[in-house]
Amino acid sequence: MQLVLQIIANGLLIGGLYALLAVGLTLIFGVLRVVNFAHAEFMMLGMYGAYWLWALYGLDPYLSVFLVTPVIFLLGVAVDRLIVRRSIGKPDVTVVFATLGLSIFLQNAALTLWRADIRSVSTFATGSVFVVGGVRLSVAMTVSFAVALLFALALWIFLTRTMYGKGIQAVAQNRRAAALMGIDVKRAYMITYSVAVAAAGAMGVLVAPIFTIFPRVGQTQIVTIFVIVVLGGLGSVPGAVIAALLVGIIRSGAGFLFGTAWGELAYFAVFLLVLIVRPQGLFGRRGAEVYGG
Amino acid sequence: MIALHEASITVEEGETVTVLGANAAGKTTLLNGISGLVPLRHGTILFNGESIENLPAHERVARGLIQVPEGRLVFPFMSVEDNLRLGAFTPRARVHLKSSLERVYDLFPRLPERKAQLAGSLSGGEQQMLALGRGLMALPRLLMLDEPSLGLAPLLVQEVMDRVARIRAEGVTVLIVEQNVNQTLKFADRGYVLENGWVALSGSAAELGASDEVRKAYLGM
Amino acid sequence: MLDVQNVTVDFVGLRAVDHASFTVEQGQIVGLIGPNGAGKTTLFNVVSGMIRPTSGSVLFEGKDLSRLGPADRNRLGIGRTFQVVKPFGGMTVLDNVVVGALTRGQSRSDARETARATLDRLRLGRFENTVARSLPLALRKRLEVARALATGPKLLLLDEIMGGLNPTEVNETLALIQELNSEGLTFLVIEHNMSAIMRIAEKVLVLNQGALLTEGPPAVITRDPQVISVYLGEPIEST
Amino acid sequence: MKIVDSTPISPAAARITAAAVLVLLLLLPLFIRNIYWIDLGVTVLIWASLATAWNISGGFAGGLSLGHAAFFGVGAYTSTLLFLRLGITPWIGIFVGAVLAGLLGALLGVITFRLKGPFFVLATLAFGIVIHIINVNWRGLTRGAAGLLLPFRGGPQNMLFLNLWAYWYLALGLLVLTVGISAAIERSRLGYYLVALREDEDAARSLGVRVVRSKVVAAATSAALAACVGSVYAAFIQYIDPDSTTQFELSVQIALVAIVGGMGTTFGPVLGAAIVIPLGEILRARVGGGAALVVYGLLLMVIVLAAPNGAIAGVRLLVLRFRRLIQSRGATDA
Amino acid sequence: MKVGIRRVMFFALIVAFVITGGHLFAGGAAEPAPAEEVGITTLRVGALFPQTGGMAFGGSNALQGTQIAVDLFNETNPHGITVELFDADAPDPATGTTGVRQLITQQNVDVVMGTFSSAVASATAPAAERLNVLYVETTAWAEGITRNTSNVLRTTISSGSLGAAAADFILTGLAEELGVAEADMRVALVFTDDEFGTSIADAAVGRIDDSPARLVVRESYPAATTSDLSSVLLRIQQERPHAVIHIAQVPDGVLFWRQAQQLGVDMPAVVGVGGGYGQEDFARPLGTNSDGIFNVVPPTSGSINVESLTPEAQNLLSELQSRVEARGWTQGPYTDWGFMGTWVFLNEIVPNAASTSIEDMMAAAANVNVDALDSITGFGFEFAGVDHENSGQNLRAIPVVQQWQDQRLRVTYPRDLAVADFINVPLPPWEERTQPIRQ
Repeated sequence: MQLVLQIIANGLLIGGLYALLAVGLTLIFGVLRVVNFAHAEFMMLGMYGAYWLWALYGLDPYLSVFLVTPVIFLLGVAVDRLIVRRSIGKPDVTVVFATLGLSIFLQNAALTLWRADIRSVSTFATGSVFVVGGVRLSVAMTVSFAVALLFALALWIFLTRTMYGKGIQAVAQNRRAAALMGIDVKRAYMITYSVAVAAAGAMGVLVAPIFTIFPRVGQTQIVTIFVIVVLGGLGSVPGAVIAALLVGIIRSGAGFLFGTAWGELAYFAVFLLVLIVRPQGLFGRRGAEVYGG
Repeated sequence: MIALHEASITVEEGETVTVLGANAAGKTTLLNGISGLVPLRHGTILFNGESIENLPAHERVARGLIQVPEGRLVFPFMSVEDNLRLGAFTPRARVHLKSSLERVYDLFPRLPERKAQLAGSLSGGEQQMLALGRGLMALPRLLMLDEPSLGLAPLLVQEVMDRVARIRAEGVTVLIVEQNVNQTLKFADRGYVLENGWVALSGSAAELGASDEVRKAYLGM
Repeated sequence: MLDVQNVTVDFVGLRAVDHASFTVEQGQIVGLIGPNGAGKTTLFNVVSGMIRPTSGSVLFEGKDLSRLGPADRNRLGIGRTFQVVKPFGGMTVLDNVVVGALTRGQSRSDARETARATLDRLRLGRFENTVARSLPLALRKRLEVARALATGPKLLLLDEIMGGLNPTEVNETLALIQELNSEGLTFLVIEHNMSAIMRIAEKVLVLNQGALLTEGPPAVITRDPQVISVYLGEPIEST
Repeated sequence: MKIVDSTPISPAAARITAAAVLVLLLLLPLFIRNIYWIDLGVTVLIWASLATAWNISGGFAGGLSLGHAAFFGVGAYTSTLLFLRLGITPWIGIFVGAVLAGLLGALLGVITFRLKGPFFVLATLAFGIVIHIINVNWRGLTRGAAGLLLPFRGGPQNMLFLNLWAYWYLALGLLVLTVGISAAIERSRLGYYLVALREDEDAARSLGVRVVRSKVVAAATSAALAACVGSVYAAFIQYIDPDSTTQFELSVQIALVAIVGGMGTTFGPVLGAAIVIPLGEILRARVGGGAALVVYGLLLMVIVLAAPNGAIAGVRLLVLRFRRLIQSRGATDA
Repeated sequence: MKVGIRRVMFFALIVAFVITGGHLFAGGAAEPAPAEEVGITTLRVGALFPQTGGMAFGGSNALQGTQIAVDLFNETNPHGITVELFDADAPDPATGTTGVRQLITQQNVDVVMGTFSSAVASATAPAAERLNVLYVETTAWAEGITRNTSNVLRTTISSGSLGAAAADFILTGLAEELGVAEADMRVALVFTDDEFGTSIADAAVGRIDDSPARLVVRESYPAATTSDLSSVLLRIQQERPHAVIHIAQVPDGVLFWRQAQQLGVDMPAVVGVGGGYGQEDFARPLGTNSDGIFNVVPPTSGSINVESLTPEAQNLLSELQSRVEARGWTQGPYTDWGFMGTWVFLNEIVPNAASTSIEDMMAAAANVNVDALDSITGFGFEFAGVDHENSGQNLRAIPVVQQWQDQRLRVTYPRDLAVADFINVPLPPWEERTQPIRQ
């Protein structure tokens, strides 16, 4: 029983980390109809931000997150203006490969600038553990978990309770009509994209003390995040959160039962199955899968 | 009040003006050009004396230049009331949100009954009412209607036209594009006939309705 | 020719078509009218095989279609257009129509001939090499008809092809329908333009909230108080 | 409203150009002595075939696959394993691999034919990863990451040559085959159907186009050809492992080559290989691996944003301009 | 007109076929000219290492070792032999194969040396074999490289011996230190699913299966994409093995330990094999928690007691060190292995070979006898003969067991090579540790 609880706790914690990435990715898709293949690269940049501030100035990641996140936000603004905005409404090939190109670019720019060396960061939280009812929870992961859920909640409230949030939803549902409501559609795109990638960057900072940092670290996450957002229904924020937690638990459970490698296979198989049987995802709206571009 | 050179059109305050023309004559393009959804190749648009052709769409909306687009384009996964609220997105309209909402609910009594329902689940006629109401929420100085009766059952066509006439009666300036030429000419003040992007003919509604050319080309008589 | 029997379509939380039954005879032009959301297009989708009915069946020339998809139904002779036009945007107008002709087993050169002839007939000949996406809406609607005609249908389902046309354009379209009908083509036509329907339809089906409200000759239908109250609003005078 | 006309380049002109290029490629061995260039040439030919294979489902049918490395891998592994375990020559193995991959492609086609846009992309991506995971972990069959070595036994009867030019001709033959099939499909009934399905599936169905059949045939053909390329690759390099056959990055590059050249056209992918592969090689040699990929990523972004129709569109434009120039000359002469 | 063009094209195609067909048959196989002279006066050496891409760092180190060995050999030149070095990049198998062909047919090299990467070597060594050229492997460990080929001399260790050594150490030295009988030993094996991990794991499994001990966990995972090893650790926690063999890269190595601490998974002993466990990047984040973690590797100058080497070997080492420094390079384990392998090949094999043919070289290699104390790496050289299943393998390249002590790797086993005693056997449980895993 203890073991089962521990497996679930592990899954939930890691799922919370995924959630912060997945919420942003799903939001970008929902509003811009762009699958942001470069999403996890912003997490990688966030991790490097945390590393350099820590290595050069001894800044704790829990402080540097307030510096790095705005920088990544600005980077998001630039990327939106230069790349993403130009691909919106274009053929699938543009929409898919523009951000895929960005991902290759950022990954290798990091490789060229900072080499493949593996780096790591520590904070007071590294290695500290709470024990709740015999279940051990890493402090660092619990912090990131809490931030992820708070972010998702804040985003959800923003989208459904504020006028501007509803404006962004309006853009997601019909660009032309939204423009006719006086909504600055380009600005909505920019804000959506930048907020989402800034969240990925923040997540990078927060997990820097948990994972090691190297240029391809984003790649270790991105496919899992895709699985999550499709499972949750592309475009659905609550769906992404629930699916992230679910995937976390499935992975940790399947990994324990079948071994990591075959557990991995199992969950990709589930992913394919969901795509085939219920492409709108578990919580998505029917028809979303045929929106395409 | 408004001018689009090459296809030059003027709408004075308080007027109802209709644009007629065969398909592909450029009527929708004209409205979208005024709204800023499509860029103008050249020409100027003056709105209340201000040149606005270089402004983005949302800033034209902020100045009260409102379009109710062809095909209604309501936000399907949002409630009726949220759709209406979004109509008053601009700061100018937002301060009057409450009174506007009352006015719209008053004008379209079927909408308050369904205010919590998702707009996508409304029938076509109800959606058109919603789209009109949403347009009114923006407190238009000029309301542009693109084919408000398109795809509607005859019963609803009458209802929509009736509402448009009422909106007009409330003093809203209206520019309307409509294939239902007969009905439109009944309440319009003036009209333009567009051919291949050029204004081929213009005059009062009565003149146009009586013109042989118009009758032959557009009224099927 | 077409026999729709007791068709019901349920969407999530919504009955779109409710036990609808009707027939279309060989050589007829039948109108299908009803308020927006009455289920007309859904019924078209059932007949053309785009969606499967929850219950009920569709027979075409006595053959049960329930196991056939849209492609096979088209090959049996059911052609259709779409309310929201669906051209093959990146293809030329000619190639759009060639696709229709090819599925009839014609060779590529024969298919091109058929396509050209069809385009000429619909006065689209001069747009042969035009990229379909760049055609104006009315011509795209006509292209849909051309494409469907190229498949050599016996029954053609037209979904609001006159919406957005001005009266003169409507007249042209009606003339074409009558001409094709005189050559033996059967039509089932969804249209809001009642005066147009009245001029060509032999029979009109009225659909309301998914169920067949009534059917009959146009002259009768337009005076039916039920039809007037749910759909027309006032009687239509024949012109 | 701007009405756009499309003036096609005459098929005869395209055919003559293709034949001229083919003659040139056949005669190339007479002029080149440096092994490096031959190796590069064979690599370009292999990539051209691979991108052409991808293009049949990715370009014509519009299903942007990010899982084609799976089929390439199936081809490479099938012919190699048949040779290693059962002593069956790759000349036969290549067909077995093609059939297997074709079946797999058909299966993928059947399960994904309904998906559009990013959903299709993600499904193929997941499929590719599943095959890769199996490849890495089914070590009893594939030897996992250790890879398989094709021992040099027998020579030509086993598709193993000492003379590199033999691979040149092998790869050239393969390219002629893939391009031939691709061209045949483009001009065939199926080609029309695929493009129609790509443009609007409902409309195509309503015109009698059988969706599943068309898409599955395209997917299977594409997969089978990719597998053939895999077998030839294995014979050429004589060592295969999961990283060089079924990795995700490989799938991306296959699509990239086709896109750069011009997807949805017969010769676009070939042109793409002739551009991308040497460019990658030059970049790698001049500026190093990481920086080369930086440029690669940039190139990908710029191409899809600025010229989503690929290099072949530029060539088309040049040809049309040139022809117009000649025509106007002729007009003034007359 | 049209017909005319078609006919011309057809004719041209036929001509092209005829010409090229003739060319193909006339050309035949590109056999390199056999060496006629008896004894070697000049030797053209091709060096094939990854110099770009993800493996560039280690590959360059190995290449630098080779370069220094060649320079030193040419300067001293006791045998009147001149060595010319040509290098080629090998970031992946396909490019590596091109490199081999180019080196052999364009630069006419007599021998190819490489390769750092096992995956690349698996393709390039057979490519050289096809062209009848000797391949000297100084730095790649995959078992198959010597097993599947007849032209390879490997101066360094093989993965099989690494895995076997790890298992042997656990079953003997470690079991004894833990006070557990061999038959009672429970071993867990966790490895990355790449060539490196699987080949070592296979050898370890073979050895454990032959012993009375039990393998209780056997888990692999993809090194590149793993972000969570908690399920593996929970399995370990459940099975309570006495020793864990973990074959890892750096990121997953660190992750494994961070999560072990977080989950409170106590392991009496953990034995890494090469890779991540041997690098500072691994130990740094672990801090004092790395004290007591074992690692099995071929020894290097950095890990052995240099004092015990012969004076000649010590001189050689300082020569290497000063040259590395002079050129602004950094010395790593691969520099040592690249250097020493090349050095032994040039000094002990080349002068004694009748020609550069594989047979003559192999024959000369059969007589090599270099003692461990004569080598800067701490292992000697003696090559398996042609009848051996691992023909050409350096049989004296035997790994040692190191242990992290105060952030330094020290050889602790076998005892006769040890520079330090065991510490922390068994590892203290997490409750007794004070330092979290950090820097």
